[in-house]
Amino acid sequence: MSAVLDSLEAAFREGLPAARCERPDPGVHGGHLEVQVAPGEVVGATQILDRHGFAIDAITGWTDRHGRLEGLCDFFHFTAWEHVAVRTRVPRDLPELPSIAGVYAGANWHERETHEFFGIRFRGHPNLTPLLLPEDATYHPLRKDFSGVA
Amino acid sequence: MKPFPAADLLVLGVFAVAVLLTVAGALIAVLSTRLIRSVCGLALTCFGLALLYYFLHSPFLALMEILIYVGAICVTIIFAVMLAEPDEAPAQESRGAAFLWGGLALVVSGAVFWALVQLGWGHAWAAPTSRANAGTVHDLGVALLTTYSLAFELISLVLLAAILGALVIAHHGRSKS
Amino acid sequence: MNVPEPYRLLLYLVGTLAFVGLNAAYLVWVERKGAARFQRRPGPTEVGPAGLLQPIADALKLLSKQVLVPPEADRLLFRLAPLLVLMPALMCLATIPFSAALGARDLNLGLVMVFAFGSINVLAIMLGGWASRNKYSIISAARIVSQNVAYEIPMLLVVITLLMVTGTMNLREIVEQQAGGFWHWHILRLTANPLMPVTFLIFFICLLAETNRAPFDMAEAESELVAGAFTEYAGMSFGVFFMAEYANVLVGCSLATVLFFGGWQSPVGVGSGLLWFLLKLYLLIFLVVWVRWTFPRTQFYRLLNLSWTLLIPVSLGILLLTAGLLKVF
Amino acid sequence: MKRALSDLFGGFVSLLTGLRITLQQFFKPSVTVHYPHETLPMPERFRGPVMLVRDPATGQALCIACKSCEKACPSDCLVVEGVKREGDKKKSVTEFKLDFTRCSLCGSCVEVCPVDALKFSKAYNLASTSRTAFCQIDLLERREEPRP
Amino acid sequence: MSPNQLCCHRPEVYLALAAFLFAAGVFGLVRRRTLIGMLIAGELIFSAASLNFLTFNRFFVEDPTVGQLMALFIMALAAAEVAIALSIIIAVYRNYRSINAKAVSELSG
Amino acid sequence: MLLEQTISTRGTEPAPETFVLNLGPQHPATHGVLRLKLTMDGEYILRGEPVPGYIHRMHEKMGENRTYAQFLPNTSRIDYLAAMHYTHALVALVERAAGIEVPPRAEYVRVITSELNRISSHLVWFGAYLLDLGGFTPLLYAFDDREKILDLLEAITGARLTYGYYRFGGLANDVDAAFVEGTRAFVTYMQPRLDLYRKLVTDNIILRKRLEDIGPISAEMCRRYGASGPVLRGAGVACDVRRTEPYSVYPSLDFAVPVFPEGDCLARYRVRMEEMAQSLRIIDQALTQLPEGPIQAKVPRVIKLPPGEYYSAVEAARGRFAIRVVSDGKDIPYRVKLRTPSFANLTLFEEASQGMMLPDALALLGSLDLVIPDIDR
Repeated sequence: MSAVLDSLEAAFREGLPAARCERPDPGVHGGHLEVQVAPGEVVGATQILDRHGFAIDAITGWTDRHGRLEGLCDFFHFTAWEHVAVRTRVPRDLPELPSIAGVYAGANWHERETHEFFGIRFRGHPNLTPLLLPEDATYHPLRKDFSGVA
Repeated sequence: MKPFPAADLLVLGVFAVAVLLTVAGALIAVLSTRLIRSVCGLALTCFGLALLYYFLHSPFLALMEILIYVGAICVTIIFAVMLAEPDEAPAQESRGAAFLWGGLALVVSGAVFWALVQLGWGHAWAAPTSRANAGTVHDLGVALLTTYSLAFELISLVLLAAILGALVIAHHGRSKS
Repeated sequence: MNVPEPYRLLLYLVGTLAFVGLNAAYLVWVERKGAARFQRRPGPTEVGPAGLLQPIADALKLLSKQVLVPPEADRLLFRLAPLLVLMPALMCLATIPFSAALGARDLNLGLVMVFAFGSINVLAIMLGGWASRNKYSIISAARIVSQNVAYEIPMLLVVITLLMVTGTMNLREIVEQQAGGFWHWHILRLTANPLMPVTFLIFFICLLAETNRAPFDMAEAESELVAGAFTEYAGMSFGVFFMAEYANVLVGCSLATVLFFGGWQSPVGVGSGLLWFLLKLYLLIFLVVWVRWTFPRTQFYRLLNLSWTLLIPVSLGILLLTAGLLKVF
Repeated sequence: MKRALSDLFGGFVSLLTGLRITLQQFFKPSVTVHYPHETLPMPERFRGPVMLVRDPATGQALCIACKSCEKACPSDCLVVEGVKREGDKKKSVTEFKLDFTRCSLCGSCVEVCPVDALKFSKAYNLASTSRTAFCQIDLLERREEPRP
Repeated sequence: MSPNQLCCHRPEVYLALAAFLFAAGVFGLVRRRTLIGMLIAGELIFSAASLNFLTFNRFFVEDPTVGQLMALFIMALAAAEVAIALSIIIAVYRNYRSINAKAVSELSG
Repeated sequence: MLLEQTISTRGTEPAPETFVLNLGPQHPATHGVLRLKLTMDGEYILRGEPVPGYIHRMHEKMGENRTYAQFLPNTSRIDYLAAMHYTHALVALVERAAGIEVPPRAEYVRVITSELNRISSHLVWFGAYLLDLGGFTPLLYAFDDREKILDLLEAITGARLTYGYYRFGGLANDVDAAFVEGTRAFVTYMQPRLDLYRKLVTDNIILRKRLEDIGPISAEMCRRYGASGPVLRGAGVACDVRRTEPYSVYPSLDFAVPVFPEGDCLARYRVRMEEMAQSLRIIDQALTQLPEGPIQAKVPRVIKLPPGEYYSAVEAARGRFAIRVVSDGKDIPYRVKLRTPSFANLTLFEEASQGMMLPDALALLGSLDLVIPDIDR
């Protein structure tokens, strides 16, 4: 079962040596592999996953305790049934990440959602406008310091 | 049987309606700025004409007028209006040119009208002494397949060619875009 | 009858008007009750016994509503279309002989008249759709033209086939030819054409398509075009379109009764009369309702394909076959 | 050609089958409940708007004004106030208001109540012409099941 | 008043009407700027011709089928014409995005 | 995107033949408040862009402001047609994270109710889809059957839609003999009904012609867009969370994952119809195996998860529903992420609908089985 994961980890070691891979306990945490990459390596990491036949599951983010914004992208393999999460951290005052909509078309909406909720800007995104919030929304409700709109 | 009291008047009334429909329809058809209304004018004219044909002892032609002109031709033209453009494009020419063209059209058509009416009214027409048949549908059919069979064939060919041509042109336009 | 012609005509005009009005209203009731039964519901029950007064309540409600004209619409045509839409059905019904004695006008060209005025129907719906200036309405108007043109052809081919068999366009004479038991009805006149039931089937399919009934209700496909050409219509002007649909069904089924099921002739040969006509008519209408509440809607281009690739060739074949058989025998 | 024909025939048969099935249904009895004239009994566990349970002998609410329900409510619909009267061991409730416009009938309040003083009513067709009628439902005053 | 004196039994009335339709058609042909408008005007001219045929057929000929047949042929021609014209209009519109007759004159050059 | 470019590069004047049709937010085919911005050429769709967000309720922020127990009712309201599955995801997550051992009876009842809910959800889809396709009668037959499920569930949960039946470590209350009997009766009743649907609807030539080869969605496309559930299985991928990330007692039950490789609307349709039959099988087995015993484990009064990240997925009626919770050790989650199937499935509409005709695009939209609150959250 974990042949895909092994080969994936090998590919990460080869392609992105800086990436840290970790295997959590799927019985508790639900995931099979966690990959921590630098913001610039996101597209590279995504392409590796794409080559291994992973499907995009979701993209989200949150503010961590150190005030940094974390972007997280979940992937799932249809036949090997493995679940991989790719994470990256960006400083709060310059929340920018490269868009992976070019690799996974489905990332388009997830990135729009993450943008409107957290204010993470995705460079190279074709249409980074609010998806669920009103079209003219300028606030980012899922940031921890958000306290509602009048 | 006692004749209906105002039978003549009634007939006259229906005839007046027919004439009115024809004239009004024609005027709407050529004068309206909205194409869709022009087509409706044409349809009105066709209704009027159908009534007139009835007066001219051609009930089959009257029904055919409605079937073909109103049911097919007008519908097709409206379809074209819908596909092509909602309204007649506003005149790009200057006021003077519009006036000139309008005047010219009026003069030409007025002259034509006047000449034709003179011709029609001035001539001493003679009615025929006898009639070959009653001109029923049956007679029409017989004539179509005997005396006029060649014309019939030709018309069929024209229609076939028209259908094929229309298909080719329309299809060509589609594949190009 | 010793009544002067204009009076007689007027009388029949009023009679037809009442018949069409009553039927259009009560076919709505039949449709609603029928649909309810097919879906195992009771249907309208509240107004009057078995909901029989429901159509009147509906009409009152529609009448009390404001007739709205969208600001972008072509006001004149928008108002004209509902007036125009009931006319063809009335004219067509004037030619239908309900029984040996009952018929507005005994025309030699009755059949042509039905088709001549039947073809105007599409014009009214189209004008209404176009005048609304609503995108759904315009799509619907475009659909209705293609659909009507496509289905007019096989329908006319079928009717011409029948004309060759009957040799007359007088509807009364057509009915009289079918006297003497159901085996004389045109639908079973296999000597003229062994495919007569198929001919009826084609006629029936065309009837559904021409009257915009499900599964061919492309023009008002509610899940696609909201209400199609009638989207912008409110109040009684919508009601008129609604009634016109049923009036057209009435005309279509009457015509089918006359052409295929022997009109007022009784199936056993004796005791012919108006009742038989009405029985056959309403059975056919029930069939139309039944079909509507059984099948999903077809796709628009499948509908056109059905006509161009199946119905027209088959009806043309039947036409030629019938002609050949008539020539041989 | 042969396939097209069998397709055509099979399609026609499928249409007839459909017609047969709907006709069978046509003659079966109707399955709907004719609502204003007939109503169904509400099941035992039906979750209608909450109401207070009262002591059958005294008619007093069992509520001890512990405010667990107020805290448990995810939407802050409940307002409970109580006083401890002299001589009583427990607090007794003086105010119990429900904002039904925010209630989602989740039942957290009923579950959390330590003395089972709250229960679901069986009301399912509450109606009013104004929204305010449901903003401040005084459960202390409402003694009976709300009637439809 | 005898029926023959009623205006609906006088050929001149019909001929004048036909002349009017023809004139209206000519006016429309000259005045209209769009292909569809011109098509409509053309239909009026066709109708004028049919009306004339039927008038003569009714009043002045021995064989009353001739005029009717001619009118039928005209109808068939008109139908063919409209079918062709419609497809040309659509093709033109696809390529030139306009049904303005002027724009089509590019075709000649 | 490509088309947008060709439109914009065509010249300064926009192509007059194309027009924008705003389908919705109120439209019979969107079944909720969803807007489709369709750029059309006649009846052909050049670009169909869904515009969601009209009933966005910010469930994720709500999750960060209330305790786990208080958030539990919210899960029923994300996808109101498959409330059981969504609640199941949250309780499974908390139970795994907190190490709560759920009594087997509770797990079996969860499976039974979940599968009943799946059938009722698919029945709504079936009826609504037929409505999209212009057939009204099957809707009422389906709702008649669904009513029986709702009655069963109402009797044990007290609600007909937003059940809120599962609790951390068990169930709100036990099922009685009447429920077991009723469910058994329902299973025997439902099998011939599915047969009736097959004869009346699935075999119908009009429906087949309407759905065959319409709206093809390949497995590759599903991969790029993260589609799941019947959409994915209709593209030939046997991927079902009940198999891939087993939860509850599904591993001990025998059921098939229906797969149809064609990827068209008919394949998705048949996947759902087949799933109903499989759900009946699961219910039948679970009823036979249903053990006696407690229905609620011992659970602390206030639930606090150890700091860390937790992820739990379930196979909801529309596909893979996953909750990700970041806990900082408090009784309130630090972050809740809801990964909903309708959202991911809708993202592929824009690509899949390109060049389709309007009715086909609506058939495609219906075959995705969208629940709008599930998209908007």
